[in-house]
Amino acid sequence: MSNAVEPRGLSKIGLQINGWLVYLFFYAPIVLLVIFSFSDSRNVGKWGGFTLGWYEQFIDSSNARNALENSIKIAIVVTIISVILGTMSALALERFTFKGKRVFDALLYLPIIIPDVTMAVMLLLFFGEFFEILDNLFGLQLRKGFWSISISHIAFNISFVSVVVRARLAGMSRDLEEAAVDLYASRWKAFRHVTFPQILPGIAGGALLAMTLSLDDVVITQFVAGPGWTTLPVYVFGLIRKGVTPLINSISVIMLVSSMLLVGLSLLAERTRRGG
Amino acid sequence: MRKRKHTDHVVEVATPEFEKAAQKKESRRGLLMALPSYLYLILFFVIPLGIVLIYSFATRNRFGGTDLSGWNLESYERIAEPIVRTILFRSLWLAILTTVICLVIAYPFAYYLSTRKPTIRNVMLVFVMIPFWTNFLVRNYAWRVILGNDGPFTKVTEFFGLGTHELLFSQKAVVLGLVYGYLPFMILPLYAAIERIDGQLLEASRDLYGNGWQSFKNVLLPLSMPGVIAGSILVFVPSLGAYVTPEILGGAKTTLLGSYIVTQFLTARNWPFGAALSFVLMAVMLLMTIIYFRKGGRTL
Amino acid sequence: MRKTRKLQVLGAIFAISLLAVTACGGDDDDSAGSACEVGQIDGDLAMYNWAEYIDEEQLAAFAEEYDISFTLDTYESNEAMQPIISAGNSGYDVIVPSDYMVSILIEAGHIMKLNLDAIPNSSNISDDFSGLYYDPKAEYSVPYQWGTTGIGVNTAVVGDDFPRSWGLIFDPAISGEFNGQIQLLNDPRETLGAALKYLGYSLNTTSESELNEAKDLLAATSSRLAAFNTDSADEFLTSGETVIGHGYSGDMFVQFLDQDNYEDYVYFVPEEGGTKWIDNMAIPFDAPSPCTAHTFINWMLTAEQGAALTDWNYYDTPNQAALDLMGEDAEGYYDDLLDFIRNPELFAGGVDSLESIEDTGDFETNYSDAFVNAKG
Amino acid sequence: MTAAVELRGITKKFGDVIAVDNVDLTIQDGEFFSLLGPSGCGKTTTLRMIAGLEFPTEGSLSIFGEEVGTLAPNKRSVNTVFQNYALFPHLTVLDNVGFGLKMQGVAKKETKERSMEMIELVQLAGLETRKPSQMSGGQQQRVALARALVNQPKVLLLDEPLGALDLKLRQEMQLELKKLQRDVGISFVFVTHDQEEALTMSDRIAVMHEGKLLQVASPEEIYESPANRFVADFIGRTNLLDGTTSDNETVVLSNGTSIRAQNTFPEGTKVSISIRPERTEITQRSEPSDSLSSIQGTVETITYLGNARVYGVKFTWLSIEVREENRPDLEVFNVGDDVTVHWEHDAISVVKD
Repeated sequence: MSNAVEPRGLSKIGLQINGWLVYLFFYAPIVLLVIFSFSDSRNVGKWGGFTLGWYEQFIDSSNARNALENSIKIAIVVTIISVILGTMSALALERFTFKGKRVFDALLYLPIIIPDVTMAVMLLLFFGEFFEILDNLFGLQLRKGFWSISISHIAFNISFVSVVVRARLAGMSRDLEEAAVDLYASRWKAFRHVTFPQILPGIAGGALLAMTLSLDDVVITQFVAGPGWTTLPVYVFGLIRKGVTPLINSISVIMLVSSMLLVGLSLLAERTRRGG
Repeated sequence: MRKRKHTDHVVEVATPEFEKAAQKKESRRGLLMALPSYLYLILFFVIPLGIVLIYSFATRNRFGGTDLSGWNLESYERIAEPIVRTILFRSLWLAILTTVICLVIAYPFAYYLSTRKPTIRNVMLVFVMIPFWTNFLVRNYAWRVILGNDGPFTKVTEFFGLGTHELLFSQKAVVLGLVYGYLPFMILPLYAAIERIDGQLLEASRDLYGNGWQSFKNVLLPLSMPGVIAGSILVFVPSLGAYVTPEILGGAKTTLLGSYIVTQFLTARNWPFGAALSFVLMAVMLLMTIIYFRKGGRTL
Repeated sequence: MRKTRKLQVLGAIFAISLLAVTACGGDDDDSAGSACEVGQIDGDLAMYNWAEYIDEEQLAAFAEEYDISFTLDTYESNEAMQPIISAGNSGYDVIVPSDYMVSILIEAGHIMKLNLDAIPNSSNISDDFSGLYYDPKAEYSVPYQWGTTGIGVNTAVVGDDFPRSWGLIFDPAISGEFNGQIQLLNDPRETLGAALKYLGYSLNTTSESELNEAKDLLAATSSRLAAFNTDSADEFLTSGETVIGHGYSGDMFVQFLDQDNYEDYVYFVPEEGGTKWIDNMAIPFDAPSPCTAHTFINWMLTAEQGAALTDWNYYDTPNQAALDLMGEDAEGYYDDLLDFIRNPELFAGGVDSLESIEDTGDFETNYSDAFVNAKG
Repeated sequence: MTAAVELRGITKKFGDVIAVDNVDLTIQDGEFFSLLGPSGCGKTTTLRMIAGLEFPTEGSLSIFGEEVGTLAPNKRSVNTVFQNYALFPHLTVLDNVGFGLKMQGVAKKETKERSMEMIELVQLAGLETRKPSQMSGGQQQRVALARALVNQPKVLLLDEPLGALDLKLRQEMQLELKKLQRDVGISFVFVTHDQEEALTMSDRIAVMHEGKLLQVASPEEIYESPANRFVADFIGRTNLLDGTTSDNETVVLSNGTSIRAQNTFPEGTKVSISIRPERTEITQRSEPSDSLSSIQGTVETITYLGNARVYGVKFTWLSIEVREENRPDLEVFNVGDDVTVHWEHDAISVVKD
């Protein structure tokens, strides 16, 4: 709401330089990555003339296309469910007192600090048993795949989303909700018309984070995936063993572009939904 | 006046019993909100974690599987070995260094961001996030090219007559890679915290203290402390467990905690020891964050 | 009251999962594939293979021939693949484990006994691949491709006058001037194995003192290295990051041949001997379509498919019948590669000096500990 | 007169802390009623209970005769102006004002008309498309008022609404609020810690301290006859001198001076007498006077206030403040002058702790 004080003089120049340096730092590898995705040489770092060959190779590979498709499908489902569960957890922790709150709070912290390989191993063991139990009890023949990957991603993303949303909720005064209730809003309507629009930036941040983490995860995905459910990062991880070629760059660029499209589309959808 | 039917039913007169019941109802409501995630995490996190906990008390069998019949503390006893301590302290040092550097870079950046117009701010924020929609591994490989013997970095230092500085395969390169990987985790919460601070307050403090440093130390920093804490944890935690960056940019010449754990699971096939190490790592992280919270006096 | 009930429920869930955990060891099933007949199809094919190790087109050809669909997923290490298969219900029909991993999977009962009657083409496999230590009677696995681990050198920098020995890496008197430009694999067995070979021991030693010697040698060498790295040994050589590199044969060949100055690069297995590795096709114990898997393995063992495989991934084939067909449609590039592979200088100590990495059971931990300790 | 709000035996506990302790209170329809006390006295909690934002632990709370103690806030026909206004930052002024009507399901057209009317009433016409962050504190205050009043509540609750404004604006708003209250004719329940504000605006004031209701009365009565030492001390400036009653006419101060002070306490009760500085007069000491409505002492301090002087006069070891208007006809004293301070005997009130 209020802008921080506009810096003056030397400190202003200092801040500006720092700002530009940070962006330079962020984009240096990205620029390199994009450039060499068009390089006609197996070696990243050696310019071999312009080519679209790596992109063609990507498009020709049904495996790679399939992996991209899997990644996007999973990211969408994971983001939606994690945002709902994470936001509810954040609301429960910031706005209510209930039995077991401390335990819940601590529990939410664990997925953030657990090493991902440990989480991968434990989920691998778990799904093995879980599916067997379901088979024994209900005769359900389940396969690892879309749902086992999504479930695993959601298991760590709930925590990340709730951290981000909580930070936003903590900064939002309770007065607003009370004012809404005082003005004849039911609790649900108070949430819908006041709390929700207020924490929306937090929710959007949480969604971005969840999407990014889902699209970036290798180890956990690899351990809980089933046949046909290789995701793009797992595919890339496998390729790297055979050498870092610009094919990986081109995949990365495609991933970058599809992430931007995904975010752009969801923003657009949000805008049209509001507008109409 | 619009009539509201506010007594369809007789409203109870307040009694301690009623209050208790109401509080209970409210508490139940809170629990109900938490319940889906609570159950979800119990089923898909706590129970799996319990399984690895059991594994950490088991023994690696001859073929790298895990023998669950005999329970023992062997894996935990191994943690007392000097090599584990060396690895732990080395990893802690790197993680703390990374966190401090991120803080120093991100603070002025977040402050600068919060002084921009809201529309520009959002664009700037999105541009912070975009690089991270490329694959984590691939970003690390890109840095390897930049820092490599023929890469842009050496070319720049040579151009400025600073000599040939090859950073690749050094601790410096590892820290650089970690800072790159986790800087946004510092910027976002810091920005959120600084943006909330009332500008008038800063204006007043500028009048009060005159010089910028005093007003930063006495007003801005204390008020943005929640952001500092959240950001530090979000950077420190993954830095302590990092293994991809040390391998790609550090040349795996020294072992860090993250790689050590991955090695146990994926090379030595010693799952009990890997599990035990994970629990130790988690305990260290919990401990460090608790200390940090105490000092900052706030919960996440 | 309520609390105790909650605890009971939790306890029950734990107990169930525990029971299931302990129960999972013994459900290996050797019989599933025994009823399969030649060419029998009992479902779609799901293959779990190393990245870039088979052409999707080749799989597609098989799928078309038998009118099924296929999936191909990839892994980047034996150790990443093994737990997924061992956990059960992986859904894969064919996997490609390396030698020592085959013995582990057999011992654990996680790959099924093959019905060799359904794989008549196994007769195409060269006699060099019979009586393999990890599967002496060839009951569980069929060789897929093979290669070696050795040293790659940039002769433009190092020159041609160097001993074909592991000393090129481990002896400062030989390679001291290239300190900081040498790379070793980031793999305990391969790298300690190289040191053991240099010291004249078996790379499968289970002697503490021999391993200790190797560890000390590695620790002394560690500071002279650019990096420990497994994925990029070949790229480091050609990008100039290193001049002496430790790596896998096929990776080196492909990378060298992609350079304009490929004559500058040499790959060899030192005279003390090096690692020979064999990757194999096998069927997980709970494969959904074991008969399709048998049919696929048999199909891969035909001369045409064996040649097509090597023509695509440039690794050496154990398929004797395929040798004559190889490289038919390749250009000069492939001929160069064949020259490389058939170069007698490749194995300085002769083919017999090669040794396979075997699983050492409990001693594996000693290897990984020694590796970590050597790095410091 | 009908009772707008009635509290009977209302107690509110937060854990072990008693925030409001057995309060009985009746607020009449159409009056401007203030809840006054230092922070933490329970005044805000009382207000929040009327609003429904807290439920009492015990007791009966009714609005226009209907029990509402445990009724949800959105079902009560009262509205609140919050301390920091609690305007919805994401909504325009018009939407903020129309919020309550929208929640009640009033038709869009009517909502807009009534909101605009109310915006005009609080003199914000033309600003209805602004967001709260684009307005000054005073303007936000008006929006908050309009947002509450547009719902035509039976009672309007105000929680220190003027606290964030600077002095001049606050004084303007005080008058405006008072006028507004008269215009709409409903009762305003006004929470404040500023006694001057309460005295200026209220028809009646309730003074609270540590959860207890100390006195409910008109401003005059509270000022002139405080019910106890706390009220006397809290409201305005006063001289509080400790002593003991000797009979119903006299109090003996702790330094032995006897003062005429009518009281109803039994003999020997420890009390304080309260004398307002402006109700005393200071004159040159002429001769010893044995009037029981005066004391003789020495000027110790002088504070110049522009329109008045405040003398600190020491007698024996007590001291008393005397306020004299700055008028040319009144004598000016210096430090060290011997003086007599006297007062009308009804200027004294006797209070117990």
